[in-house]
Amino acid sequence: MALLKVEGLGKSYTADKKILKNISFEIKAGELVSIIGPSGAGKSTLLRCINRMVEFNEGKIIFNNQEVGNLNKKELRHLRANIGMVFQHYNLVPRLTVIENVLHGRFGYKTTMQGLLGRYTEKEKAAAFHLLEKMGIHEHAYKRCDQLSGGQQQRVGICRALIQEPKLILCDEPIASLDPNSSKIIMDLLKSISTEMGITCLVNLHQVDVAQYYSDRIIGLNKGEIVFNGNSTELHEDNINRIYGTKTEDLITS
Amino acid sequence: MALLKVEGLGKSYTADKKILKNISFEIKAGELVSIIGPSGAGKSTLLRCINRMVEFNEGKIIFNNQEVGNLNKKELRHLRANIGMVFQHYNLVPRLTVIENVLHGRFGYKTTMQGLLGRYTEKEKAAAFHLLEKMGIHEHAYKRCDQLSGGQQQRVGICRALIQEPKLILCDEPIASLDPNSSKIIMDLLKSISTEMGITCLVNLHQVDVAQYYSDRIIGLNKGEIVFNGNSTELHEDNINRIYGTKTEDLITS
Amino acid sequence: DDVIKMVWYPNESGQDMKSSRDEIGRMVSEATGKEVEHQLTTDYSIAIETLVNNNADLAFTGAQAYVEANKRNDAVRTIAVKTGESGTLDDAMYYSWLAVNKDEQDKFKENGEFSLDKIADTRFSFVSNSSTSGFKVPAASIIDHFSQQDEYADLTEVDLMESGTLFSQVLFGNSHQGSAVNLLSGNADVAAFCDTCVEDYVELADGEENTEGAVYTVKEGAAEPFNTVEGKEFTLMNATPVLNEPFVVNMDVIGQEDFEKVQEVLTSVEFANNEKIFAPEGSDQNALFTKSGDERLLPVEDEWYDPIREMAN
Amino acid sequence: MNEKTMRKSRWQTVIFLLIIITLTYLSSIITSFSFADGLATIPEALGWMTSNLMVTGESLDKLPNILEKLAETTFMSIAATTIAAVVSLFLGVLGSKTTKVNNFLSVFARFIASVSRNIPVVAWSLVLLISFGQNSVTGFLALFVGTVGFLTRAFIESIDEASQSSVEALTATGATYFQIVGKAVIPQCLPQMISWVLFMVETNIRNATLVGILTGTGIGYTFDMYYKMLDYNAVALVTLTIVITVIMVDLISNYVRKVIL
Amino acid sequence: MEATYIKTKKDGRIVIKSGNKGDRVLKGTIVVLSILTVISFFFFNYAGLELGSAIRETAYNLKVMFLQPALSTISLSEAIYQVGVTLSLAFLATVIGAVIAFFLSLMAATNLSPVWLTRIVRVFVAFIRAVPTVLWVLIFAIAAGLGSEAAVLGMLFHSIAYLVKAFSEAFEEIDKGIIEALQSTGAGWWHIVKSGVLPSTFTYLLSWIFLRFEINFGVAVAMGAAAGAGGIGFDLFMASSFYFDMREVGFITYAILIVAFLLEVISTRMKKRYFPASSN
Ligand SMILES: Nc1ncnc2c1ncn2[C@@H]1O[C@H](COP(=O)(O)OP(=O)(O)OP(=O)(O)O)[C@@H](O)[C@H]1O
Ligand SMILES: Nc1ncnc2c1ncn2[C@@H]1O[C@H](COP(=O)(O)OP(=O)(O)OP(=O)(O)O)[C@@H](O)[C@H]1O
Ligand SMILES: [Mg+2]
Ligand SMILES: [Mg+2]
Repeated sequence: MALLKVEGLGKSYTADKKILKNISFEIKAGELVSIIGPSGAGKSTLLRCINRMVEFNEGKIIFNNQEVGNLNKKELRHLRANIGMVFQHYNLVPRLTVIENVLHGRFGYKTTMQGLLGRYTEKEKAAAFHLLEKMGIHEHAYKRCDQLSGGQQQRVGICRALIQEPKLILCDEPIASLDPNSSKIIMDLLKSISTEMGITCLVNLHQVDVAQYYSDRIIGLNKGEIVFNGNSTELHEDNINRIYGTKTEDLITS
Repeated sequence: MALLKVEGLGKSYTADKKILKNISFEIKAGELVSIIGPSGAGKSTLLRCINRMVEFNEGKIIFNNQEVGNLNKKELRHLRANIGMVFQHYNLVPRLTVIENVLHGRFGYKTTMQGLLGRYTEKEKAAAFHLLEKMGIHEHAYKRCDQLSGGQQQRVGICRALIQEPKLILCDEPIASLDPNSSKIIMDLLKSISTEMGITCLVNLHQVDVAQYYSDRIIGLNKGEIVFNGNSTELHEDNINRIYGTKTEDLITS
Repeated sequence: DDVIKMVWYPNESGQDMKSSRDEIGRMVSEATGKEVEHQLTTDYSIAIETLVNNNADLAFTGAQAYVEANKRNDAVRTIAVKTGESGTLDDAMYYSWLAVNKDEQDKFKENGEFSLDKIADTRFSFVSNSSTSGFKVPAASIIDHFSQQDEYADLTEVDLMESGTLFSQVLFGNSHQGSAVNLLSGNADVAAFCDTCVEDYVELADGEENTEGAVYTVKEGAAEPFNTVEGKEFTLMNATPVLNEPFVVNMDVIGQEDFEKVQEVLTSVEFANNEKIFAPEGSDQNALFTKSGDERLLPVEDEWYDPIREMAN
Repeated sequence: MNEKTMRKSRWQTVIFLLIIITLTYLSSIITSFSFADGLATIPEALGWMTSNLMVTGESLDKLPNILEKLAETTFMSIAATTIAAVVSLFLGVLGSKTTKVNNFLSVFARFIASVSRNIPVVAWSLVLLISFGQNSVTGFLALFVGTVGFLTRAFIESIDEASQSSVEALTATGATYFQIVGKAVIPQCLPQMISWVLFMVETNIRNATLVGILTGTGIGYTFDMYYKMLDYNAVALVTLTIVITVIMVDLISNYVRKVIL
Repeated sequence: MEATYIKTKKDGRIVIKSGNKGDRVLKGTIVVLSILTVISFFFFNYAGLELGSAIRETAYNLKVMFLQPALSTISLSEAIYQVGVTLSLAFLATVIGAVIAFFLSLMAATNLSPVWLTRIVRVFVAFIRAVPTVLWVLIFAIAAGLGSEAAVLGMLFHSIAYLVKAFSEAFEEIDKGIIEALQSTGAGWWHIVKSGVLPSTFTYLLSWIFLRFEINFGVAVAMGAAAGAGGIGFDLFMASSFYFDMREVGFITYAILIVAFLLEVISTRMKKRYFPASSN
């Protein structure tokens, strides 16, 4: 049974231009799937439709047997609590400590009052520390986020997503702002999240080689349409050209 | 004859800690030399001593047969006009156009009045355009700098340094804020500047692989001391460990 | 409620009047058995509106302010007024002066007599546009005089407040002393102010008090702001009697019972003999009033102020 | 940082809040202020406003005169702000960390700014009024002084914030001090500065009411005149014209700000 | 190829300015302001102005004020107490204003509230700002009677309006991503305000509050006196308008200056120490 099922998804911000056209795919639990495609192809939009950060116009998204499009406000919060999200620019609250930022991931499970008072259970705090340790940044737990390097901040972002205990993590270009070194660390972490923790990861990427190396499956998007959907080993130069409409060399750098 | 000669250079910001200790090296005209070393090793400080953005305490720096330490105010301006500088964060004036930013490189040759009135000769303007074209960003000449991507901004920074008609360009981590793609473009440009235009480049770098790939020679700095100075082909794992005090794998990624 | 709120105008709000204020408060408090709360403000309109809008019981106002307040709320009524030296209401008045510098007085004369015609196009200093003797009274006589000429037929009070209509420049001294200093320091050619307000600083040099042509000199060693104009002399071109300022109450707030009690104490002999309120003549003590004869407070009815009321219209 | 210091910062927040609450309490005691009483009067205040502060046909007769004074005030505010901006530009450049010539001048500039900002405009008006008399120049000077204080501080902050990196870059090209200030610092901070200047024009028109009352000039004088005559209809009209002017200036400056920033 | 991107003027000189709208509006604004400034000097009413003597007199008065300060009508302890009253008035108006402004500005920030609500709040606030403070004080003095309520409420209105503008602009500058990230965890609106908006803008809010406190102190000097709440402004007014006692005016000015300086020092210290903009 698929964890996530997208059927005939269509989205347009303005009446005159369709950003996503008839997108359909399925993702099984525990898979790491990459979405690649040129800038403006609609990768971010697609990701955001899944947790309804963006409202879509056509089609259906079924996550965990729930139809995403029909949820009311409360159910939507619940859905989002079940889906973690990781951003290119980490989107942490810079003035707060690492541990506080991680704990923000628990908001989806809290009433307004609990959240306002900053009441986290000891169990939650311990879990947060455990995650930080797993990501190798527990020693920075009490530092302010803006004192961390990019790669460290992204790991905090991942912790924040993981503490939600999500079934799915959406990553919108998680390594685009990172140096190669940190990129590797982050991708390795995402990989282990999907294989070891069994959490599904859907990752937008710009680097074809990274996508090929890490993903189980790759979805290629061009102008809002899926032009490739298959195992990463099946992605060859002609497919890449279909996706990007250019030659590969220009895109990959050492 | 060496273009730049550093002899027994010592520098401390505070009385209790020496940042640079007895640094000596020579650089020939047209070389591309990288300085590598861990954070806080003193790379930036060393670079800044050369054009006296930072005053040094001990030793001598001889640039183009002039002793840098003894210059008066006017001579110092002249020295700086002869040495271009490129920064990690580009340090452009964000609200001005690309072409204006490039032309700022001519201030060293102008009287205060000429500079204030913004009097640039037609020749200078034409030269600026020529450089922008060479860097492939002439189509953005009239755009505001803050509308450009990081890589493009760094190319403007390089143009600003080049229009000084310098004998030496100092680059302080020119690619640390850039994505791999843009990094490659910038490093290729620096390489061609040194080989084709014969301008000496002294570059601070964090990435050992990049340094090895591009430089003629590498200077390794650790805690303010030179621990390696040789051809990039001579840089092996043991040297790298001496420089960084860690194993290489962690540092180099695909 | 059991508090009597008494509003004081800026003129009486200074520290030098504090002992008088406190004494009046004490006496009213004893008579009524209620606490008296003094309210001081630097803003004239706020003072009036406080009384009019039932936020105060008692006030000591100018005649003009009383008329305004009574017009806006007829619960505002007079309770007592200070008499003249005679101890009756007959001379319960002071004077609004129009003065010019002595050296320049001839410019304002026609055939040896002072003429209001001559003040057109001069620099004129009032006290403030809310002052009875420093604005309302002189303005009324000026308008009265000029509106008979075609050129100035529609002259209004507002015109007098603005430079360039009747006067080449209009100044406001913001106090009687200020207005007088405007004249003496040469910033104004003609000034309006009242006699009692400057009596500490000037003395009669020639002529009869409060009459046209009387000359006054600034005393040697006069206090600020007169210290810069010591020895200067000015001549009255006009002196108009103005009815004394009343104590007033808001009947809706104070109530008939307290009204009577307060009136009794204000008009009592002890009140008139209290040196903290009526300073004996010649003493250097500051008080609300000075006593040179049989001055005291007497009850007064609203109609007594009709002359002022008529003048305003 | 460890857990202890984090706890400490929690405590700091609590203590900070406690201090604020205590100070609020003390303040209300000193001034015998009761917030509840205050709140209770708001309906009455609105009632009074609607019954008294109404523009009537009669008061409209006064409009030409009011507009003339308003124009005087607007011009006065603009002139005071613009000239103050020029002075503040110099003080700002001297006072900023990145562009200071030396420490003495920097402290001096900041000191001037602080003094002129902190002496209340009331005090300035009164002092100036005594010597300059009732005319536009008095109002102009009173506004000018306060504006210099405020703008200098704002300019110093803009310069500090914006220009560190480009100053460094231009120094490295061998540019002179004036070239750096004129070609890197000012172009970079100019939009921010103009934005502050526009803000001050608006503020000054509003302040001109107070200054006008104190110095007897411009719309403030007109306001005060009708106000003291208890002619609230005219007061309402004056206020309305001020409101419209301020909102217009605000709209214009918002537009300009949007385009230039 | 060559020269296609180069713009030249008619005389063949190469253009280096972008000449975009922002630049033109900027230049236009400066030109218009300068012209208006020049014009305004013709509009001024110079009645009774004698520059020479005026400057001399001002200098003299300033000298008396600042070099011979003295108290005559009030005692030192009274002066200190009155400064305390003024400070308290300013403090109350600022604190209450800040609290109310915080909630209103959440409603006025376009990234936190629906557009219609932000419009309503903004128009309301713009109106309040434009009405002179004296008038607010008068209105409340009439409604509440003379006293601190009138003074504080009168000042409160402006404080709120000023802070709402400042706060909502600060909120709008928050990185959109932070809000998005919190939304995506399933956080509710109040969670986002408390954990995303407030920590990110706290120092700015605080700076604005401090700035407003300084302004309110100045306003309280004038308004406390008018509203019958007393304070040092009352003595200042009396000293200058009724007694013309420049020495006392000087002393009071010193008192005000010292307090204002202290406020400034305390606020910068506190900001640096407890609420650093960047980490240390
Ligand atoms: N909020 C929005 N309103 C209108 N159009 C939008 C909005 N967000 C994105 N778009 C448009 O939708 C298209 C797809 O954008 P999207 O951000 O999904 O692309 P992407 O594949 O993520 O590109 P990139 O690699 O640059 O992030 C673009 O043309 C973009 O301009
Ligand atoms: N202006 C300064 N005043 C005092 N100490 C300084 C100053 N600038 C740098 N330092 C100190 O000098 C040392 C070397 O700094 P430098 O910036 O030269 O190192 P770096 O090798 O460039 O490091 P990075 O790779 O992080 O840029 C550091 O310990 C730093 O704290
Ligand atoms: Mg995207
Ligand atoms: Mg460095």
